[in-house]
Amino acid sequence: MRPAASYHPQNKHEDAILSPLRRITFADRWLWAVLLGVMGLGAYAYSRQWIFGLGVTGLNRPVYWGVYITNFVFFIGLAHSGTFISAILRLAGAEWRKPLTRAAEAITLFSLPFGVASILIDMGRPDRALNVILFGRFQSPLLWDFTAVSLYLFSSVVFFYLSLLPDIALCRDRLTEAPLWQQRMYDLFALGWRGHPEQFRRLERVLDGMAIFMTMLVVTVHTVVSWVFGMTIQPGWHTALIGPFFLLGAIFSGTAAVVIALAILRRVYHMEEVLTVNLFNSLRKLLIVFTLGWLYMIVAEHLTIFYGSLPDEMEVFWQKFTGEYAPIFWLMVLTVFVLPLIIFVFLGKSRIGWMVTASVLVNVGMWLERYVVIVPTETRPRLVSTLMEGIGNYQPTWVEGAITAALFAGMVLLYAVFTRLFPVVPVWETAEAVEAEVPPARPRRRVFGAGRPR
Amino acid sequence: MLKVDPRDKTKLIDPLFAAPGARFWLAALALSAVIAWGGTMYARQFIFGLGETGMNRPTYWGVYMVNFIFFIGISHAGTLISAILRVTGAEWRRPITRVAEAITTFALIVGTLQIIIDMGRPDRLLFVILHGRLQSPILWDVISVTAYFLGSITYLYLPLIPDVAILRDNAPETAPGWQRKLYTLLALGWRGNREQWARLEKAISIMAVFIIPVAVSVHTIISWILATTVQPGWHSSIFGPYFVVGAIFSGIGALFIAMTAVRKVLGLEQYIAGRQYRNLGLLFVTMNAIWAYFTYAEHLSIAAGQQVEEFPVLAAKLWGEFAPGFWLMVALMAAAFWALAVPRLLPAAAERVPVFRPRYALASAGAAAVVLFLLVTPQPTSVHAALTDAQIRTLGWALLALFVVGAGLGVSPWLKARPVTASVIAAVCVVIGMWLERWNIIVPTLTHPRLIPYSLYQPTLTEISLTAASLALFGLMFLVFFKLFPAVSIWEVAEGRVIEEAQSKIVIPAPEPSETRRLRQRRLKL
Amino acid sequence: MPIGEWIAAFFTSPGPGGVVVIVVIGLAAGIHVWLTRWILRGGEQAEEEKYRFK
Amino acid sequence: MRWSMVIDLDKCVACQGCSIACRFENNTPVVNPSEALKGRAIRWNDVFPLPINPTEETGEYPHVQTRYLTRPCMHCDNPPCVKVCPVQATYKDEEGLVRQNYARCIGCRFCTVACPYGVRYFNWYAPEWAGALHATPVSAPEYANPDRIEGGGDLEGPAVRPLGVVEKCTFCIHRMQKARARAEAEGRDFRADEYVPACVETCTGKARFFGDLDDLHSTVSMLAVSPRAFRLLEDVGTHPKVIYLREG
Repeated sequence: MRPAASYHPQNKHEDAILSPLRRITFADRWLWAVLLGVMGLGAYAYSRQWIFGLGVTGLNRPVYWGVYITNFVFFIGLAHSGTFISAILRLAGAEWRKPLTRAAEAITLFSLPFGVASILIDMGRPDRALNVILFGRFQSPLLWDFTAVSLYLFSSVVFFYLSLLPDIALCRDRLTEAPLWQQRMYDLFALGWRGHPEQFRRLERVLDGMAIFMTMLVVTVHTVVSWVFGMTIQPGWHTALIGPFFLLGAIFSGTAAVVIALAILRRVYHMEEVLTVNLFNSLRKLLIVFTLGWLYMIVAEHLTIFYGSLPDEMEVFWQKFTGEYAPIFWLMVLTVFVLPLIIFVFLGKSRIGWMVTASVLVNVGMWLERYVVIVPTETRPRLVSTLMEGIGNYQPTWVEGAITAALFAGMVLLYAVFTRLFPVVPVWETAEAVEAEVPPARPRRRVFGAGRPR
Repeated sequence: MLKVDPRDKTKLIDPLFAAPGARFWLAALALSAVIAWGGTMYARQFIFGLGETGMNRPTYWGVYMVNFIFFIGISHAGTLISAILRVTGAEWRRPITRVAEAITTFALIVGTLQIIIDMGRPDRLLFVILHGRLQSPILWDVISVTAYFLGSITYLYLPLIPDVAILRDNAPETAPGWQRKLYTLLALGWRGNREQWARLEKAISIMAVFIIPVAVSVHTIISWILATTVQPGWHSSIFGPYFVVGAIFSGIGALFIAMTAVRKVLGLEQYIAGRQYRNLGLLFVTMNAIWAYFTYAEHLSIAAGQQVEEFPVLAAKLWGEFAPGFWLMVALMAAAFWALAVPRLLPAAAERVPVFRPRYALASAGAAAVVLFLLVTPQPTSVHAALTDAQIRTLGWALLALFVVGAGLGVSPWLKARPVTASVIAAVCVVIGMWLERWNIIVPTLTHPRLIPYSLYQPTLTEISLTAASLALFGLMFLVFFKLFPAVSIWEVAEGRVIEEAQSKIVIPAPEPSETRRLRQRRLKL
Repeated sequence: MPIGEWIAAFFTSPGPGGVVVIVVIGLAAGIHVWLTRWILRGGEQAEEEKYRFK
Repeated sequence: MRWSMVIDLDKCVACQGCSIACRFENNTPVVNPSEALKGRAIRWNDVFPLPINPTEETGEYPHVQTRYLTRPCMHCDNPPCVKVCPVQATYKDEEGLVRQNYARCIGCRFCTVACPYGVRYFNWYAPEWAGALHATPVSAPEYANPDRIEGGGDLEGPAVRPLGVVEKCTFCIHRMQKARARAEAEGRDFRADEYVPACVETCTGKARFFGDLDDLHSTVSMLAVSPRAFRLLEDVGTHPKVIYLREG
């Protein structure tokens, strides 16, 4: 039998956090409808691809991988936002993370499925997807991907759910006016959570333990994703740096995505005093570091290639720097490094609008970066003649565009619906956060009797 | 007149003015002897040329280059510990910043020395300035190392100023005059009024932010000296971050050793306490993991590519003539990880399990040694015949691994009881391991060139004694420096005390029951 | 020790990777379920004590 | 046996006969011109000019110098495609042939991006035979090569490929199996010189040789040690079993 009263930590922002759950506005329904429409278009495009084959895409020989694989890498990268914010920062003991953990983890949760979907969409024979289980060769990096990503998806669901548990119980007890099915859902998912201090203690311990595990998973997952390229011997792909490089880019884009999501939530749900500007400033510091780190990585990568200047490598190198992909490449540099750095360092401080702008730029740029890593290598193969008109270049078709749009729409839709059903700021975690007394500004004046001139 | 906490005065200030004891002179003498011996060997090398060393064609770089990278790597301790921890505002850094910054400066001096030792014509050192080509990574290196050196000297000196002023003001009457003069000189007339404190703080924070990118650039560029060539095994884009991570890693190791030495010799147990070891140990384990990740990525990409020039280098490391060094490196790193990670995870009740007893550790260690001996040494024919069988050999290696793990488990509680010893063991393992890592990166590639017959490289007495002399010089600088200056930053520690007592007022309320209706009632209501 | 052949064999030999996948995921699932139940059991005895006499 | 092919570039006249013969032997689908312009044409046995992507000057008229290369699958000893296949749809058999199982391929196209020689082709649409050659998709025209290598859930060789799978040169493995069957029927051992792929059979300049590398007296073994012998992209560590003889 479940005990009578269930405990809930005191949180002065509780009503502000729960208010979005109490009503679903007209605008919401419109948003959902539009997103569903976009997804429908994508579904139509995919049905055509299923029937007629991958020929309906712009893919060709030798550019066998294009937008789909780019989406795959990008979504998986985006997914690292949540794990980074909540797991790695939890390990690092950064208290400021607490209000934004759930918003970040939700990004993880809702972008991972679309990363997996991108792979399925990219398959020429999706009907044979089961072969991976039946005849899987664990020597193939694709199998490493399969394992790591599915494990990651699974564990992040659990991680997310566990940290959500006390708040579901809160909803169960507070939202008495919610429709019946919703209350039933809360009651079901709360698993009879009573909020006993012992439960909280155990929850914290489990979350700490899982944080370590999730951190390892983040590293593994994105390294393995990058090794799909790194384990081949293709010029531009076969580089040992690709793992850390992808990893950094992933966390980078993920953190930027968190900034965007937070800003929107803050504006739409009026959570100004919950999601304070200081949060954005802390994220800003992180993002500055990531921007510099990204520059470091990309310089290390290309300087090594350029200085060694092996002919095969240089073909790809020049494709990026001066060739057909120069516009995308330099646009990428602009949107990932130059503009964000300027904005974050000089304009961004406690100005959310600027930070969101920069974050959008970063995410666009990171998508372009994946694209620029994947495609130019394929357009300059060692032994495929690219002399003939049209060979060795790649124009995505509307099908790829529509499917990509649908993926993003689906992610946004899930996110929007989630924010209306569950508190998007963890009530129980923020409840713990208590403003620390600011240490005296210049304590040493009290230590040494200073200031007395000789 | 700057006041100072009496605890600090007795522990930190008074020893500096006491006359150096016999131990000091003995150590100084021994170190100087080694240095003198190295000096003579270098004199020979200077006169007769680099032929004195074991370097040959195509092994044009040897121990000196390894030492260079190694010492520069060590030098990252100071920056990373004090600068990064300053920037992130980690309070526990305060007692060890001084030691860390000293390591940085001295390691940089010794490391730069290695380059000059390695030069065929050290007399033409200035040509680097006169005819320097900016296209050459060596020039980048010269620039960044110089910048780093100047930066770290400043960074060592700035926090030293208030301490020197404190020494100047608190010198006992018996203090020798030259020492007073020295402090008065170095204190630059520091009076410690608000404005000075504020400016010093600003200067230190600026230096901290400025020196981090320099430090990163230094080791990246050192790695690019190798990576910008097209030599198999060197031409890898991961080298930059890989070297930086390794540098920080070995830096923390060196810091462990140095701070423990200072702690033991000067008896600073209540300054450099368990907290420092615990947090630094966490940092250490993290770096260990990252280092392993990079190593794995580097070698896997070569193994998977299996390109005809690259693979022989990897083969030489994995099971060729460099295998002992390589696997020793791996073993040392694993041991370091074990020594710091496993005891933390060990529950207190573990001692009751017989496996976790030192004597089992000794037993299995002995067994492991025997198995290893059987596996690596030529055997009488009967055993040999058995060992030629691949299965038997594999079994042997499996047994070896088993015994090693057993030894590790057995020794864990012992380490758990002695965190400082465990840290030092791990640190020694890592410092040796990182030297070996640099060796494994530089030499195998050089001995497996594309178009020159594979060759061998044996360091000669000259190289070995010069390496020893470099280490001795490193130690001597420490000895002298910490005889003259406080090993713990007095004012920073004092400041830390105030901040801690200010922060100790934070309270976190436990969850309290909030008014909710009975859940069963709600069931009825629905 | 023929590590080289092992590497080559590893990268070119057939193998049922699906088994590994299923095992890994299954293991994770078990662990997670167990953890969740462990959390929820937290403080059960105390609760029982508290409500026995009510 | 280790099947191997030797191509003497001195004798090759770049007539592309090998390509045509291969196409008809293996029922390679024809793609319509617009698709071909996208680079989706399927030529198991490709003929293209060297250098692939001319970076240096190939000569002023009248001193233009053009070189051609014909390229079947290299059937590498260390095949990058086999390494990366997630489902063992492509594999190296005991005779060193890199084979492709259409029935299992999931169309992830990892092998196509991993192969440095570009010998692997993907069925972007269901194969069809355009114009006069037209037949209903997926079923071959009546005059198509009826040889099949099927059974055990495998689908190989000239069998008509389904939509969305990868295909490649097989050294006409179906011919080898027929030769084997014949030898078995006549109750004698199968000899390596009992079969050659279609491209070798048709080669105008008799520039192609086929045989067993294990047999030290076979033509390929002797040509393999010729001072003119070289292999494509030797430095990428794939160890091809197709050996070229340098011109001049």
